Amino acid sequence: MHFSLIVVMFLICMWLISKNITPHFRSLPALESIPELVGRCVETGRPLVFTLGYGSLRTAEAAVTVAGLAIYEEVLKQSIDKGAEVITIINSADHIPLLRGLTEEAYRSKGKPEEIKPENLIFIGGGQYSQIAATIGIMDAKKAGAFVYPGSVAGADIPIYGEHAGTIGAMSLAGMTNVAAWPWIVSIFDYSLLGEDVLAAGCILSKNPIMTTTIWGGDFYRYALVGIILVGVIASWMGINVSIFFAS
Amino acid sequence: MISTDIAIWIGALWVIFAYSFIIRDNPLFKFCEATMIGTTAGVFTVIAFDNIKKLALLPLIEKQAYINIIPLIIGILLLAQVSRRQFYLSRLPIAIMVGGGIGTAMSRTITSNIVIQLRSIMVPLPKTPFEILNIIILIVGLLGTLLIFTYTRERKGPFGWVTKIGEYLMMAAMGSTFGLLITMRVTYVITRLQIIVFDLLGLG
Amino acid sequence: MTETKGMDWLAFFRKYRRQTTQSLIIAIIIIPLIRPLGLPLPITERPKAVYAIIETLGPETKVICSMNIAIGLMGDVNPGTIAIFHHLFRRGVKLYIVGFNEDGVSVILEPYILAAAKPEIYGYVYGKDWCVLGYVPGGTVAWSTFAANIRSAVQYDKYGNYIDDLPMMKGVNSLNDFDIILDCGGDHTDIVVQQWADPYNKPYISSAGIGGVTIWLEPYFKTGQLDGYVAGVTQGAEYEQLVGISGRALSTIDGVALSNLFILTLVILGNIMLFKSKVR
Amino acid sequence: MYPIAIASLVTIIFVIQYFYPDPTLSYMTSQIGNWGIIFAAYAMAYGLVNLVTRRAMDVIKSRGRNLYSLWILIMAVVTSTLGIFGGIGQPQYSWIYTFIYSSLGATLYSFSYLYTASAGVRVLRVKNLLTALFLFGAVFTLLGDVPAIRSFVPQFFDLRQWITGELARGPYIAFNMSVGIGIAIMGLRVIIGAERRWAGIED
Repeated sequence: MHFSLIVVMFLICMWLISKNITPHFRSLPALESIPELVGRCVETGRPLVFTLGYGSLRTAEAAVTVAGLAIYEEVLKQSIDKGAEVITIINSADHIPLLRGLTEEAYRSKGKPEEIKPENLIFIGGGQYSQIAATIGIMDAKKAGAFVYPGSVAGADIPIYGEHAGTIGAMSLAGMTNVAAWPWIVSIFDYSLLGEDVLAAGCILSKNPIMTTTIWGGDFYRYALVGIILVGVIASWMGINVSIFFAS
Repeated sequence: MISTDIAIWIGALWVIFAYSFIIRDNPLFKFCEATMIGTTAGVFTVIAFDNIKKLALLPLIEKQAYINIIPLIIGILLLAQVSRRQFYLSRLPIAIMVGGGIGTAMSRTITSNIVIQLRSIMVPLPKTPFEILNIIILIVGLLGTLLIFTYTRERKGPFGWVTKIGEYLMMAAMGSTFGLLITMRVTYVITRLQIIVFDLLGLG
Repeated sequence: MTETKGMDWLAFFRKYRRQTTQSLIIAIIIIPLIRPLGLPLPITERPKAVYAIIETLGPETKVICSMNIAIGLMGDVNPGTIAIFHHLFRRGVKLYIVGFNEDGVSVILEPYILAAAKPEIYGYVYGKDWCVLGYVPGGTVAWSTFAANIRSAVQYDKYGNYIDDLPMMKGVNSLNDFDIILDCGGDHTDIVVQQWADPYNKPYISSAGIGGVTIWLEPYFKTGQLDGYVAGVTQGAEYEQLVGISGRALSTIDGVALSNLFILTLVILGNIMLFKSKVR
Repeated sequence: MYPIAIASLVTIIFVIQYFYPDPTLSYMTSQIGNWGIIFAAYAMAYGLVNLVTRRAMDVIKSRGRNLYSLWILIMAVVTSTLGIFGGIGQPQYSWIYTFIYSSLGATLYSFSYLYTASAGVRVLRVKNLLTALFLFGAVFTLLGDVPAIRSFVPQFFDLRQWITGELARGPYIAFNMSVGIGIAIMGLRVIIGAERRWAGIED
């Protein structure tokens, strides 16, 4: 039963990919705010601080970390174009090769490999305690103009970053899949990407038709779920036992 | 009675040093920051060495588990990041980690995030009007919020109305979590201040 | 004159909002620590349920306690846990403590829990009436291994004694040999239910943080898979009252109450000012 | 291209093992899980070297005046040396772990409340209907959690229970489902090899 849910999703996506139609996306304010964030940094001459959090790639946090890379790439490319400085706080040792690879690739593709500053990729040891100390410390010392944090978080420390960015006048953007962090990023951060938003961001930014179509597949899947919910709820209200379909 | 226990003094000093950041950034907080970064790097490295020892080296030596040679060798490729030309080699261990991480996330998510949630709402119609109202609020909130995350459709017409209701209920739900967590987190600060008031100064 | 002075204060607060709020909060929390206010505290249903369950236990009962408190949650979970320990020691039960996270047994248990609820005071002897089986690494798998065969997961206790040398371990081989499960920490109720409580059909009580109520505790309590819980420092203080000890929770909840009221006051003032400026 | 194929293969193994447990597959997944821990350990070793060299360069460049970098360097080297050569039970290492790492960590963690409080004052304002509802949820939960108020007006506690237990339930189930869909689709993208940024390949 559970596995068939994945297979159905796979088939929907494959069918849509074979149709070769590029879907139209509604606007996501947080993604459209990236030029504003970068522009603000350029205007004020302050750096943009970026972090992916402390989710290790070998755990389930890999999903949001991989998704955060798309936002990193976008932020970095726009910053290179407009001339803003990006300071990247790395807080899990396995992010080092990913972020370094992407940074070098981005500078090279923009034809400015000489502008790479290795000292702007700061490794701070790992774990949430050092992330708290180092992030607010670096934001304060470098007078950050914007703070971007798509990645994993335990949930308790997220208000610190948003509120600190707010008090030093930096604009902030966060994207998390951890449901416990959502109330904070919705209220405290200037722009937020909730759960599926951050996972889909990479596809919306991408020009690859396969990537964009998978998001379309996800929407079809969502409509199917809405159907299942309506039918299942009404059936169980009428006294039919539908829970056997959802046994674990 | 002021305590003479050095452990309590250290705990209290950390509180004073770190909380000085409330007024402004200063060398005392910078000291905390540097201590934390350095110690964390040390602690995580020690845990890493312990993991290699327990998972790979000890079984290899004691139980002749020769398969453990493979990860020990592939892992060395991660050190290829030092060189720009051999950088691509470090992608192999990363690929295995990403595959494992995404595979774990993907397989569990169907059961825990979708099927169990579906099961929890398929209940018989309750008896009292208040409970019926509650379950209607539940279904409306669920469908409205679920449809907010649709990407390929503009929020217009009846669809827009449903997502609008979902958005309102979503904000109320998040507000309640906000309030709940404010209450919970005050205890973090209270326990820290108890170190100074109770343990160090012996008041209260 | 007073009018302009008032405006100055407002401007100061706007400019240094973070600094003033945070300093005032700390001041407000310290006052009840030094001088407890003794605000009234009605006892709610959930702690009463746990109290009733522990009241039925006797000297022959074997309690398996999984100690998984995270360092960040100490303030919230510890008071309730300490009160429950007092109650367990008072009933004279046999207590087996084991940990499945890195900090629970190694960092928190002795300096914080057992220093406040001392087993010796109740005449407990280590190895005969209580023991610490130490930290079992390995996540979910460790829970099921431990439940199926304790000796395959643990050979030595926390202090390096061979567990077969402990008199109380005689005849204790799997989770079937215990009478009740107590979980301290409470952010993995699903694992305890799936690996311990349901398969071995044992009563299960929990001491947890308040953040877990909506996600981890209440759903399982409603289905009866969790028999009772004490969540957060407020319910911890209620439990202290039930047991009749004066721990730290009572002075803590005064701080919770005052700081909540302070934030509410600021929120109301902020909204009034916003409304006024809109009207103008 | 090879990292993408490998990641896809590993993902497929994990998914199939989860739904159709089989001794061979479960042996493979448990081995790969262990490998991940070992790789992460290697990455951490590289991270320590990276941190130490970067900080040492800072110290040398500033001719010893960058005391913060020097202190990070000392703490990192001392902690890791004690722990690696003495083991996790080494007395000085466990002293550092308990009285520096845990104690300072818990203190820094408590900043979360201080910032929550000052942020609450800023964000709990009625600007439109959405923020009004947010404020409604937050204020009544806060009120219900003050025991003194609860003993005078028990209805506040009932209202808090209703908001957190009933009103918030629907949206939270939807949040979980939506994250579930997002992660499953992300997994599909890794399986079909469309998600390539982590491998440094542009699309």
